[in-house]
Amino acid sequence: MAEPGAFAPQLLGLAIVVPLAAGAVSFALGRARAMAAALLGAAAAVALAAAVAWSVATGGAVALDIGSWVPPLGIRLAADGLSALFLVLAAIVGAAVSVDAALASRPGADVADRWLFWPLWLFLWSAVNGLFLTADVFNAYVCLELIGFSAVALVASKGSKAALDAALSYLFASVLGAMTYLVGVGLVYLASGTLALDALDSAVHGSASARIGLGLMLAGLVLKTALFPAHFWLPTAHSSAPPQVSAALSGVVVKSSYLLAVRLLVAATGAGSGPGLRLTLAALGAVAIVWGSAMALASQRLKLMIAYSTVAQVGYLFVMLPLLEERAATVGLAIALHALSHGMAKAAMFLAAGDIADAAGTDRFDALAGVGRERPVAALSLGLAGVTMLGLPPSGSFAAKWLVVQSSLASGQWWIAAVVVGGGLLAALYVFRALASLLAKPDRSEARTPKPRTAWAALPLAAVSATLLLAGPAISRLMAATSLAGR
Amino acid sequence: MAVLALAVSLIAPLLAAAGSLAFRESWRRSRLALNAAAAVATAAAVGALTVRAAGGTPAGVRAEILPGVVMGLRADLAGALFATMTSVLWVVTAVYAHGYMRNRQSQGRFFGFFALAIFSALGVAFAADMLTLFVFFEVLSLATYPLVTHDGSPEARSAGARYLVYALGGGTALLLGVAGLRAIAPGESFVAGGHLAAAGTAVPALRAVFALLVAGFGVKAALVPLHGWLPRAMVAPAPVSALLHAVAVVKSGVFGIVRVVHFVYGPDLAARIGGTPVLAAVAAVTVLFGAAMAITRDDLKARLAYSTISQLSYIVLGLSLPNAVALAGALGHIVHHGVMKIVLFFWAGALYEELKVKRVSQLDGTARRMPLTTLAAVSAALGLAGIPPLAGFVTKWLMGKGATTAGSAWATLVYAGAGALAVAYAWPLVTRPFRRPDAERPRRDRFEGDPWLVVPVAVAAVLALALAATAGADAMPLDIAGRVAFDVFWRGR
Amino acid sequence: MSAPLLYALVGAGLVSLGAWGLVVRTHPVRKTVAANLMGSGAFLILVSAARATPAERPDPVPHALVLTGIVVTMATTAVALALAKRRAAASEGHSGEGASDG
Amino acid sequence: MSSVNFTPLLFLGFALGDTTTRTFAATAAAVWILAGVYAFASEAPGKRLRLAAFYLPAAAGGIACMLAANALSFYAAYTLAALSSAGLVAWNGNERARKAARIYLALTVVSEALLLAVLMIAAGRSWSWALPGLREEWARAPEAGLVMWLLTASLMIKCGSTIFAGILPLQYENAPAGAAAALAGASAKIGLLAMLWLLPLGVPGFESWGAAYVAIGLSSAFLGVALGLLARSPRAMLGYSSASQMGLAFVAVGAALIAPRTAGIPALAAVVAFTVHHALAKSALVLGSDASGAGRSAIGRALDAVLLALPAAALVGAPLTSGFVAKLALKSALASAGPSPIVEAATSLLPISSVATGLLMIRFLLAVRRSAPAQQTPPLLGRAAWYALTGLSAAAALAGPWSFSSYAREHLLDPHAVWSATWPALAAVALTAAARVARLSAPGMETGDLLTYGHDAGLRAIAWLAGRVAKRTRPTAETRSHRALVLDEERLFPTAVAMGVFVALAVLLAVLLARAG
Repeated sequence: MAEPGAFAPQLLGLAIVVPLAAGAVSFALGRARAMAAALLGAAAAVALAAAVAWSVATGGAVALDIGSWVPPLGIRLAADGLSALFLVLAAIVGAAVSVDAALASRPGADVADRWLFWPLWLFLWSAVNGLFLTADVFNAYVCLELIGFSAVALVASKGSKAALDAALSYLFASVLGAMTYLVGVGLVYLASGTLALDALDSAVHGSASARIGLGLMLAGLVLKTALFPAHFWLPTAHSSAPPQVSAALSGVVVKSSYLLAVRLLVAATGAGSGPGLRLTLAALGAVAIVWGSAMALASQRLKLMIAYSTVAQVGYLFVMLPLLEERAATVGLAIALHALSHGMAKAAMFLAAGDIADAAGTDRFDALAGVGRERPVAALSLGLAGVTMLGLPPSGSFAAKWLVVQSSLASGQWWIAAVVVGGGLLAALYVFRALASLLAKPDRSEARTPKPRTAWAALPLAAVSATLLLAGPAISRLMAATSLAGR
Repeated sequence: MAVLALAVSLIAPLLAAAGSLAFRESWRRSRLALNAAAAVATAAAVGALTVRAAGGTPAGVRAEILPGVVMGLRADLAGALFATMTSVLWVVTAVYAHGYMRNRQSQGRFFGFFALAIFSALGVAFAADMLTLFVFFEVLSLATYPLVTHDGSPEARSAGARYLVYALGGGTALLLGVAGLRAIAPGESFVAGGHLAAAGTAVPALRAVFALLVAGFGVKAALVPLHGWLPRAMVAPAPVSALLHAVAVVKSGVFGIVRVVHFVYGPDLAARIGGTPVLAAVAAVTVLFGAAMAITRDDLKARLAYSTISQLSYIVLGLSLPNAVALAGALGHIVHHGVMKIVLFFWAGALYEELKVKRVSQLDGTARRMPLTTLAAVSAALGLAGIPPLAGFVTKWLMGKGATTAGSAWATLVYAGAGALAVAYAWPLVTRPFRRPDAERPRRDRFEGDPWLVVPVAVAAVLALALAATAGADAMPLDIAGRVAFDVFWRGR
Repeated sequence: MSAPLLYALVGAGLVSLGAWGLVVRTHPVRKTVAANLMGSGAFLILVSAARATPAERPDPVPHALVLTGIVVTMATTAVALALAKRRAAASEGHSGEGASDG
Repeated sequence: MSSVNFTPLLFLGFALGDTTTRTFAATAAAVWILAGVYAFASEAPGKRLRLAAFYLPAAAGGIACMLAANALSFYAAYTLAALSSAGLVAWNGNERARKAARIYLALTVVSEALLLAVLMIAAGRSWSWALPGLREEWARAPEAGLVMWLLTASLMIKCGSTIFAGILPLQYENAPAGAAAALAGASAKIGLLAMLWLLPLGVPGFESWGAAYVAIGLSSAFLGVALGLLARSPRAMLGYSSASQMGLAFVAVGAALIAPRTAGIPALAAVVAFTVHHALAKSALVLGSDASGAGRSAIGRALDAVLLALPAAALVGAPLTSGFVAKLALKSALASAGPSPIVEAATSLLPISSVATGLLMIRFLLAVRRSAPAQQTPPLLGRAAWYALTGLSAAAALAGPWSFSSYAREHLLDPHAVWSATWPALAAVALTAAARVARLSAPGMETGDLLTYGHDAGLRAIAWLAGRVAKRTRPTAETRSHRALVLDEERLFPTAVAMGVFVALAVLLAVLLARAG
């Protein structure tokens, strides 16, 4: 059999095409067998992601030129350690979402049993995989738009007025972001004549207009990643979507544009951009943490609280950026750890919230007293995910917090350590308010009609994210195959 | 083989936790069996580890979790001492909890988090370096939150919220402290007598890290400004306040301080940077404050809580004095106080369960109704008050004596004064049950309490008396404490 | 000033006009029109980029990009209008099936 | 790998020790046993178990204390005796007894804590904590001054000197007769033994402390008698008389401190003689006050009166009694303490204190005769114990000189010494007669003194403090409702504005990058 490494590049192509094909097939099969086809596709996607991760871990970074056109003309797909890890994140969350949607589609369950959910969901999955793997800037634009369309459709799938409003505002926000990104791409191409990501820093070095283009591209991605102040669309969209969709959106989609932003930032550093850019993004990140936590604490509904918590946690990812220059390896690992553990924890929280809202009829906090006893699995998943939100050991975000505090102490930027540690405490406020209301003794004792559904998919997700520290060695081996240091 | 024992001692409680959570609510018997079996297995494993550690070759394992971040476990003597106490008392408490939680709801959740708390306490005991200790320390905070807010009443929720604010605040200070420590000494791991002694780093940095670490652990060790959560956490069910708030949780705070002062800094360096003198002063204030407050509390568990605050600072004061006998007394007191205090909390729980008695003023005549439990509680209360020759006095004597040899006679006065206050708050517990009750107590047919509650109380009381009787003998906690003190002060040189 | 620069500037004008419309207007249809405007502006910049290279024949890559861009903008308009119609129907009739608590 | 050194099992060790400790132990044993016989004989059968629960540990502690070999066992026995005696003091369960027990317990716990501090410091300064060498160790240690203060305070409380005089009458009045006799006879003597073991008697350099001890002794001697004369119940009078007698022991020890080399041995002899005399005489008196004159024939009552008068006379120091021997030994100690103003004052004041004690004794004897005879006469066994104790007290007068003080032996029959012992008794009788003629009767005073008033004030202070503290830490009734600040982001940060801000951000990023180049 061919030396396993040789087959690796084709895996990248398959990782995008297989979910796409499965989506198309499940659409074609119609209502009856859509779910079955989709679940098959999901399983294949998970296997492919694992294969890619294995080959990157053993053989280092993998690249594939589609149709063997060589860049700058052809589109190159590349997978280094970081993108492989994000691919794995997408696979894990994807599997959990698919299982939960399958469980939920029993009659009388949440709205997600609309069969159109399956094809849209698989399109979203393949677009996300595409964005993780693409090394071509314009191809990234196409993936961003694909993600936008399927996400908007999924958000609107509930059909209620609130869902439609949220979908519209999400659509226009993503259009604004994508257009800004496109203009940026145009300017960069105007000046440098290339679209390849890794050739970007040398291309951009010379001309000012190319750097402006890069700035606009970064701005577009900042909007797609919902970094404060460009976070306005996320809370309504994520909290009014069905739980499975919000889990995927908050867990994975937000991270995909962030990964591209990090690649661009590395290119910009290569091009000699001063610390100003990073400090601005970091400052916005710090504000995002405070703002997100405050709004989460102020929100009256469980799902809205979890959505705002995403805004806050995205802030962490940007606060670390100024440290990327001197200590690329450690901060790269921190980014991977935080993204992975937050992605899984946030997906688990949304799935659990869906189950709790199902049991209590509404997800308003004052109506949740005693639900914790009816849905122990959901309450436990919420608790375990809370461990990650707070960045407490042994969760992955604790490992990230530890690395960030260490490197910020070493590099003298004290304030980053303070923000990261303080953020944990702020997260404690809203997480434990939610838990306390769940565990409270119900004052009125009329028995609710317990709907036959438990968040079995959420528990493993939350458990893995809460103990990701133990997977430290595997993650660091994968990250060894990544170079985030600017040339 | 030794690493196997280490693994068993940590995995058994984890399995018990997972099992208790997974079992259906009605499987009470099997849950008890699971917990009791796990407790016995852990106790056996810890026993084996203690023997090995006493033989001079402690079992240990180290791994590089993240590049440049090494964590590890090591069952040295000091860790074995703390772990022995926790695991032995867990066996007793598992039986007691079974009886006590009989007619309460969500018992699966209770036993699950209870076992998880034990797991993290054992982790704290066996941690080989400050980072591992910090990780288990935080898991301990999390595992005990649902136990404090178990019955979901508004007081429990507010007590839980207050507990969290303190625990997370302390955790933050600890995180920064450990990060600072790793910045100063990257390859840090515990060495008897301290490994920082050689480092030539700036004193202000050493002082800052010391302050952060001690503040972080001080929250759980209930040092005065940081003690607010303990009396309020008494709203938790009796087994929780017994094992956790008198033994595992608070002692892990004190154990952390032992590790910082004697296994990271070393007594001389800690004294040179002015760390231990300040710590001794804070501990002295806490000793007197806790005892004084205990006298005024009429609620039984609140009184025991403030007594714990005071007695914990006996230990902190003892370990911050540069003298081997004082340190031996302090480490011994960790075990002696734990056993005595658990008897009193069991008694408080049994009193509430049987006679709905919560306050000291309602104690009159309970001896006639529950003679065995009351007898056990009286022996423990006398020990707590430091009446010779019981367990409490033995360690108080060593700490007091060591204080003078270390040149700070004021500390001896603190111990003597606290002893007097201890008699003041313990005396009503000893005499009131024997008084004739003025209002006739509602006649309950049953003579003694529920056997599930009485047997653990009796066993624990006998344990406390045994500790006193075999104080000087080998292989008993005080002897192990003596060996640890010998290592720290003389082997370390 | 050379033709490509002129077109690039006009493109930039269109982009800012579109952005302004997208930000200020609240009615979904107006916002969709603004989005299209912004798209055309971007494509104009791309087309001018093709001419900017010194070679005599214009560089084909930007044209490919524009083609894709047009397809995407068309799709966006379609989705936006469909959602707007569905939302209008939902708000008048308050029928909106599955009007579960958002 | 050796461990830090710990001594034998349970850290405790007891030994017969030298003649002094043996004498102390013998006297304590005699008193505890005989008083015990009386107590159990005169107690109602139903309550005997409860009496044993308190009496036996107190007896065990009292006797073990005398035989302690190391500091730890001394303290353990000391605590056992002190705390179980609290049960005896609170014996008859009424509010007055409970208050007395509370005061007694509070003071005992304080004195015990002070003693513990002393022992711990001393043990801290010496490798082993065996009692014999302990005082030399701490006398030379830097903390000597501190230890001296602590030890003095502890001894003053235990022996009821000066302001703490009230602690003894509290015990005698509230305990049952037999137990009161035992407390009178043995429990205060533990304080004396503590003096001999711990005070730096042979060590030079504590002269000023010596003078202080003599002053304390004298003041408590006279204050005790004064309060006794004011007391109403016979047993209270005996309590105050014990307080004053203890003062004399302080004087003897003070002499030893002033001149360690010369007055060392005679002072030791004086203390031992004094202990034996006072233990037996006082316990006989306490038993007598309960047993004598109980509804018997005239002759019987007269016999009882005589039996009562004997120990009373001994207390006054009448010739041929154990008190006379003790006084002689005390005089020899003072004489050998060398010329110093305080010693002169003591020698001259000594006889006057005998006069005062005489007055008190006569008042006590009259009070006993006047007090209503006990309803039922104590059983024969009880009376036999009383007789035995009185006999022993008399015998002590004979055995004393030969074993203790050589000075006492020479001067036993010396007319001058005999006269100096009899005139105080005669003067006392004369003064009482004169007072009686002048209808000058001392107002009876409730056994309230400094202590009881202090106790009530203390309780009120603690209650006030607890009230304030409780108010501050009482959990706020309504838990802070989680009324989260209801904020809707749409009002706070409308989407249009947000989008505008985003565009501005895009421009900012572009500019930042452009300038960087």
